[in-house]
Amino acid sequence: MSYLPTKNRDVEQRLRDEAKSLLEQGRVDYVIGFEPGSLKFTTTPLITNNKDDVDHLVINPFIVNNLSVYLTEIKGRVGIIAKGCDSRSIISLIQDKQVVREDIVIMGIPCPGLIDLKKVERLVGKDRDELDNIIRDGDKVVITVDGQGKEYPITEVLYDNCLGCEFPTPQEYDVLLGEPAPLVTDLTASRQKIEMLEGMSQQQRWDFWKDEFSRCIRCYACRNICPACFCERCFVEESEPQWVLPVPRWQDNLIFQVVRNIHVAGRCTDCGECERACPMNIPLRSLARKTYDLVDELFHYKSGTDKEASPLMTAYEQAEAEDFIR
Amino acid sequence: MRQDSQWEPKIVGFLCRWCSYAGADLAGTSRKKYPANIRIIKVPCSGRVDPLFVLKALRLGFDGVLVSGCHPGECHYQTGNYYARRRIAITKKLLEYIGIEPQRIQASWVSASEGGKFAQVVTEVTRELKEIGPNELFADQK
Amino acid sequence: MTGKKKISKGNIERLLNEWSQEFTVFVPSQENGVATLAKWGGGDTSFLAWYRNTITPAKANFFPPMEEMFSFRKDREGYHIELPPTDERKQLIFGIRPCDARALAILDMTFKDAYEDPYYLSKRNNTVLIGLGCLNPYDSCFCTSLGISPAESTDVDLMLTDIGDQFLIEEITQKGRELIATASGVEEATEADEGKAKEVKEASYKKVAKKIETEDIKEKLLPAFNNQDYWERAAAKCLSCGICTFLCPTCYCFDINDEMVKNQGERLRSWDSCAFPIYTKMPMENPRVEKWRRVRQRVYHKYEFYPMSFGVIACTGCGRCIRQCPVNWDITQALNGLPAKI
Amino acid sequence: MTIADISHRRKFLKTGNVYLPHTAKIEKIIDETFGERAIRTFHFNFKDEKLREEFTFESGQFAEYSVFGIGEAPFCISSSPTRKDHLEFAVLRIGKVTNALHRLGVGAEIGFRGPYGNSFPLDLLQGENLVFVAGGIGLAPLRSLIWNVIDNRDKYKNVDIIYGARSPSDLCFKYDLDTWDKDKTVNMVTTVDRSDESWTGRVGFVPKVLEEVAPSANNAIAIVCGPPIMIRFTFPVLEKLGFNPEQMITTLEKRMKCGIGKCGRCNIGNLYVCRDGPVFTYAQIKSFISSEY
Repeated sequence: MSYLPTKNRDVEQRLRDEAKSLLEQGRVDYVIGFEPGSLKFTTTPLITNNKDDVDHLVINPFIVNNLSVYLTEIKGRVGIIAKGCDSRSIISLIQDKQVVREDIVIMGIPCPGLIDLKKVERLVGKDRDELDNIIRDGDKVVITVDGQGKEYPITEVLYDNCLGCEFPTPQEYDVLLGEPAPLVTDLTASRQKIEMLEGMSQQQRWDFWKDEFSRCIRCYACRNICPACFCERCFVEESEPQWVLPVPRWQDNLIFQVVRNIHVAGRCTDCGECERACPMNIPLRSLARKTYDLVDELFHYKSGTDKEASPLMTAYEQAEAEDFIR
Repeated sequence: MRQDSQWEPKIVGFLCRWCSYAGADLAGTSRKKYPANIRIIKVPCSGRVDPLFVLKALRLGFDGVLVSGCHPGECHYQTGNYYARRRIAITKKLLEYIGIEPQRIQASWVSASEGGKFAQVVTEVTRELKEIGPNELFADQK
Repeated sequence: MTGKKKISKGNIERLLNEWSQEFTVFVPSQENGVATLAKWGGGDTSFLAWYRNTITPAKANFFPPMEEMFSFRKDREGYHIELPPTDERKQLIFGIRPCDARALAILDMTFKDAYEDPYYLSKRNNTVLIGLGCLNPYDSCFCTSLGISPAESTDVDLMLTDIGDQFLIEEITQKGRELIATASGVEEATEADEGKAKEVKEASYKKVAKKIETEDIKEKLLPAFNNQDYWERAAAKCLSCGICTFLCPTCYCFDINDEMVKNQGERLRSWDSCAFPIYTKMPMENPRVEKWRRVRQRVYHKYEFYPMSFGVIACTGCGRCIRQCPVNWDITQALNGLPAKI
Repeated sequence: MTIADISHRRKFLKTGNVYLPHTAKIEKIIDETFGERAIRTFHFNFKDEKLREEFTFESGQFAEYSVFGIGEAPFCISSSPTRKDHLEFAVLRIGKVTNALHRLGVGAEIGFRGPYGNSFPLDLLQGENLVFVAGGIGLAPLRSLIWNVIDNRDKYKNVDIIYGARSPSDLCFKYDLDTWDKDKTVNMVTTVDRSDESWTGRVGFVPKVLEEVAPSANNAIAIVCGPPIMIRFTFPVLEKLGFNPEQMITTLEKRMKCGIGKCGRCNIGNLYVCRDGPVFTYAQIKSFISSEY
């Protein structure tokens, strides 16, 4: 099942050839990419050193994972497929000296934006496994249900972060697969939830986040899927002193999420994976994107755009945001 | 916001030992009058203050958190206060977005010679916290 | 007459209201965009249309993500321990699926083994389960491979099967029989109703597409235990988060933590996961620090160790771990892909 | 003489909330070793009189000790059931609960629930030669059995104790070592990995010293406890000396939490160390021990 019109199939083939040659020539020990998932409209990360596996590599509108999360874990040289936000996460890891640029071969993919299956389900009123097909073509998408195809504008089904994407073409790559795609964005739609929250009063916002975080079950999917969260032992796993109890109480959940977002400030590239991974449908991106915007607003710093720049929290300007200091 | 008159805000102050802590000392030795609401924790530098300290303090029921360090350029470790400035800026803005009253997180530059300024900062912070009432953010258990 | 009963979907609301006099009734709800079991507020029964299965399993009603074990207070004489007040009011869960109901039976084995777990069992003995057959299993469901039929269950008190605009009611336990005897809006079911129900059950059984061969897997598992290469490959993409274990209806691992402020404190039990590295961390070493050991543990505990201790596979094929996994790690692929016995 | 499978000797407590600790008072604290990872033995007794009389346990069993507000941790009961006046347990200061325990003084109150786990199979050890092999704080669980054996000395044949620690200052229960050394019926061998000027005794790792002492394997049972690294090297030595896996017993240290086979974290293969152990024969855990332990 390919979810792309025929003209994009050759990019997939180029990717497979590229990955195969990397492994055959021994330029990398592992290749990280996407292969078809075990469920409809899903892909799953493929991490392999076996050159025959590369034939499963795919590119389609469902390659959602930020694969750079594996870079801090895999030893040796790695060939990695990177979308726009993924490549910025790689740059951010390079800035943090977690990864050495020479050890990575980046196969960049200009990303036209990915399809959010939750939005498709809300739009069509059916669960994803009840749909026949979803095919994207430029700024339209055709969703087939019970044999009936219906066309929708793509902006109705793209992820919020894709709608607000500033760098769809990878910033850093060794090979670029396919030409930069026409960027379909809608910044207001992308920040719509955040603006709604900013419009609320202080007490309303607090009650909003209190309700959201009372659903959190502390599965840590948001932290473990985030490439910017690469600590050996997270502060919530500290027992001496025990800052935060590993118990899913809303107070501890809230402190965990807020401090995590401060820790990844200047590293988060708004790839939207934290919100997608959350099984309890907590709008984590409304927190992550807000932190991303704050960092941009306060320090004119866009995470993962300059390999040489020192990380946000280890640098300073002589005169910058201090209106709040007495 | 319930406000019985005798309620006094409890403030935790993270004071950098080189400047602000010395400033607080000076305020004491020069008999400067200032409210006794502040509990002082001496830190080696304002850059040592982790956002987790701020949230833990609010979680335990403090009404306000003050982080005070040396003026930019005077830091004993050259850059500690610059890092602190960035960290507190983001912490304060994000906590406002979450729904914590901005007055609960305060920051100030107080040098070792500014005993008066320290007294004035504590007075102002106490007054502001009195206006917005006690911290019941993390109150209910369920 | 067949001795079986039925009730029209229209009367379900009245039935639930009736039951709410005596029980705290839980029904599937889609509050905040997450399908969970929530208290029945007397509202609408629209869940009958969209409900397929909940994100958090029914286990959460008996073994919640967090619960207080006891509280303690310190004074001059020393510590005084107090159990939390138990909710005397009986619980009723309406719409539990056969896979989750079987999972509770599997959990019972551990929570009753050697020492009885008072927290789980007090809730379990205090709850009535009303099963609801699946018409529309997910593509990630594989309950039929574990000997479970999506539309039949013997682990509930009453079993409802959707036969168009009515539900056929099968009384499974005495508790169920008494419950339905006094319920209003219940009619006698006809031969045709029962035939229809049989058809529905067979149709939904066939709809479960995903399969695993448990017999074949049984032989391959032990020899593959030390096959580090296989498990490293299988575990490569896992993120060690807790979704698959927390949302699994047969996972029961928990952590115990204390908290004390001044001289008043409590001991809390909360969900824990073998996927987390610190789960087995000891001060000197951690036997499962490598990710592949942790992924292997989850598979072997369910398909090898639990059968060795209790004689039943600790998995009911509900498919949550496949549906909700952020990297689509599929336990059926790991099991079907086991190398043949060398 | 083989001990087929001693895990079926589960000890059950009467019903009631099995997680509720009894309160107990610390009566005496002995500093076994000092320094960063100090070891202390705590003598304690239940506050509730009736419980003090009724309480029974067997050598090898452990219990969960609570420092209220900090947490709970499992330690073996290191005193012998033959001595009823008080109970003892030894704690190495290494984590959150152990640090809290080390901060407690005499008279402080702790929580105690147990005894849990199976125990050393005394009935099967009778009439046998016993070889105790212990390392560091690993002597604590064996100590309960050693005193139990000495208090019923006639029921057992030879007793060899091979105990070692990293350095002379790391030796625990020195007062017991002296008593056992003077006891004619016990062959006490103490060794240290690294000697210092105050030490005149044997120097060498426990497995090596065991090989030198070379106790005979017929009609003998070896009881081993110590850090995992020592256990891993001791079993092969015992096998070389002719002990078969059924003749080797160990009490394992694994991350335990609930102590009653519910919380899931202390498994070795399908066995839960707290429910099916902590006392195992090497035969039981041999298949999983290499890859899992």
